[in-house]
Amino acid sequence: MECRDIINTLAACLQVSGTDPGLAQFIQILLGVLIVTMAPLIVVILLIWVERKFAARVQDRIGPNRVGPYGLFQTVADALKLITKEDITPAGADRLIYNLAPIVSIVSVILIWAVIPFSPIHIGVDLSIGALYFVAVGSIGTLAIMMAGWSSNNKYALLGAFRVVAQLVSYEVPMVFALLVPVLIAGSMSMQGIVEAQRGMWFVVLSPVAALIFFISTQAETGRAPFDLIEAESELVAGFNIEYSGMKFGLFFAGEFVHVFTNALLMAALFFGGWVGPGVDQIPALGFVYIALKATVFYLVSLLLRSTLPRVRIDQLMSFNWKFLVPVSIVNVIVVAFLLQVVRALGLAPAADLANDFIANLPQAIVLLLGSLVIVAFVLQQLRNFGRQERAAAQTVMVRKEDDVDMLPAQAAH
Amino acid sequence: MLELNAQSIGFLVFSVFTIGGGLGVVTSRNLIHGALFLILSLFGAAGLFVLLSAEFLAAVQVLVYIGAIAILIIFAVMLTRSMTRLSEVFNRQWWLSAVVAVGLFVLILVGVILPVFGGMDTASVAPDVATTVDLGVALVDGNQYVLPFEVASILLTAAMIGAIVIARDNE
Amino acid sequence: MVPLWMYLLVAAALFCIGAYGVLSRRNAVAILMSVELMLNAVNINLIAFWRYLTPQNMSGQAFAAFVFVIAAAEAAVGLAIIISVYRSRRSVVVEDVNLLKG
Amino acid sequence: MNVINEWAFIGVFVAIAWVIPTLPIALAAFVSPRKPNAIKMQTYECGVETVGDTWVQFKVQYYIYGLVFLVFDVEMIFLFPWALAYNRLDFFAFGAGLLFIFLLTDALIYAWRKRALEWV
Repeated sequence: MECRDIINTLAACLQVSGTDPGLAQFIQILLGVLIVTMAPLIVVILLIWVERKFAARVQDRIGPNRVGPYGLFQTVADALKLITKEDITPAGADRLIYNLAPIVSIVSVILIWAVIPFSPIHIGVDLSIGALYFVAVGSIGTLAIMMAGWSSNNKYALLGAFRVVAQLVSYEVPMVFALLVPVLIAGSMSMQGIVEAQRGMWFVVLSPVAALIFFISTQAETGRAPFDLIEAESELVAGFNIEYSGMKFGLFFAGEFVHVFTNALLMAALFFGGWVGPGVDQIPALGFVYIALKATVFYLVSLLLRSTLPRVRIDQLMSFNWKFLVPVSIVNVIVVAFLLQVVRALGLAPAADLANDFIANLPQAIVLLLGSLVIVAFVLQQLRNFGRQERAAAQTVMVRKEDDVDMLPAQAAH
Repeated sequence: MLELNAQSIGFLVFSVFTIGGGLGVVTSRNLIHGALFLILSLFGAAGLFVLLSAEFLAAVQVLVYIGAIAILIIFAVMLTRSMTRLSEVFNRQWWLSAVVAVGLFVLILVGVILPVFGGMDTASVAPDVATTVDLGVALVDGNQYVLPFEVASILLTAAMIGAIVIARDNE
Repeated sequence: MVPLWMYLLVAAALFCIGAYGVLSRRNAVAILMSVELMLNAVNINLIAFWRYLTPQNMSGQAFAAFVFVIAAAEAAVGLAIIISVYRSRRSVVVEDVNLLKG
Repeated sequence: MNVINEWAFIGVFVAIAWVIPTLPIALAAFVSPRKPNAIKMQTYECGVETVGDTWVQFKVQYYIYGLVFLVFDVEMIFLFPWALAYNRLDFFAFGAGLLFIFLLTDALIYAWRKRALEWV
């Protein structure tokens, strides 16, 4: 290893100046870690402002505009407020777990940032199992909610936690199936490998169905509208975090905000080419701009969804997942796998030396895209039939379904 | 003695997690604490997997055990209200069990570990290992694991159907 | 690298702790968690032997993957049985579940 | 960076990621007022006095969802290596994967037919 530039070969540079090799390596790792862990926390301060402004504009309000120019410092003021608020631990709470839960919740999100590729050379660490890593650490967040709900010693918190956990684990299934598609096409689980494989063609072209399912299920994973049963105020008072106050409550929210943007980044990296863009090989730093632009688009779409759509009912939420998303995602994986074999058998796959060429990727892309369109057409047909049946049934039976009556704790405990 | 580097430090830390978590599981009165100790133990084991270059299995360990099995256990604890009303944690033969467990440990120590005990020479261990891609190839290779691969699927199907039949109340 | 016997020692300790839990706990869920510990000890052993003895061959990892399947199936069905028993007997203490005793 | 270094990065990352969110909580513990009283510490349940034990019994449906999720999660142990190696596999491997997914879809269809996926 030689000392080229200070950021990527810091250890080598330190060794040149006479530091112990082991220590030099450690310092390099520590610095990298600090940069990557700080990034989401700095970004979140901006994100909260963006979110509030955006939601306000959608709803024809002004949004924060008092603290600093355009209300930019509102988040700082809020953070100060949260820190100085009294922190209440309810009687009978399990103190250790109660305090640990918000930390675990935000840690599970921050850990995802370790494998997000920002440019050809800037990535926390390019694990060979990166795609599985982020699903695995993401699933720790579920645990945090369970811990929070249980340790609060509150019926509504526990009930909310149960619901949320059921929602999160359910939507993880289609998410992972959608994630299989990029792995299948790229033949790699490392995040850089997946992004590199999109130099010729973005995966969203090859499998728009997978991209859509991934987007919907990650949206549900964050617990944002229309899937915000986490904060179903009308039924659960406030859900699993009802007993939390002050900074601990703030951490749950910060975690949620970071999670939304993290999902947008993952969406950009997995399906929209990540840092791929013109001139990125000459100036790697351009990768930051490309991925940030792409991620911002998804972030804004998800904000738009949040501020416009109404909340779904929990039975609809579960039916939508298990009877729609999961079957479609399974069929999608099978179709993509089948078409990849067909493409290879027909010799339409791009040659190894032309993998980065747009034209060489076209035949494969067209075949796979047609497969996706067939899936979409079939699904739409099925939905139309289903809708017709539902309307027919609704006309004969004009009885409205009771909403979740059995969910009240009084009745749940017989 | 053990050379102090990133690997050995990691090994010590993860061993403490694994065994400490295990002790927590068998001794804790509160079952939710027990489940969280189980998670700690499994997390430590995932760390050991990483040190043994089985990264894929480490990720799977976190995904399946911590993300799914632990959640299922917590659900079951809640569904059965097992935390309350149980005054005695251990049964009457607990001392006998302890004797059996220690005896088992001694047996393993003498039979399996003693023959290789004290050897610190790891130079002969191959540095490069098979990757997850090889695992994928082996799983669907007609001469290797394709049959267990399908049987695993049947087992999971059977387990899921069986568990649904058992767990639902048919009132 | 850490020598093989250290991994075996950790796995053996974990296995015996699990065995103790299975034999001595009264609560069925706790017994199930102890079984998970034992399966996990098996996995550590499998992977340690794979790494040190046959790292070029996938068999160790493949076996460990199948152990995962067994562990998951065991947890799923075992917990379902516990829930079912609780429903009929209002108890998860294994000594109370003696339906099959003559 | 070699493999162990990569994971050393993750190890340090986990450690630091725990420290950072702990800092504001610790800071808040010093800065914020603390005047607990019995009413304030009460469990907040719609302003009404808490009735009975918190550990009320829950419906088994939660467990069923967790169960189906577990099965699909375990399936990923096999499907990810399969997908990873897919570029160098032939139609036989596709068939094996198809059969594997198909067998599990059976379980899903069973659950669907038995109305085990309904939120009742």
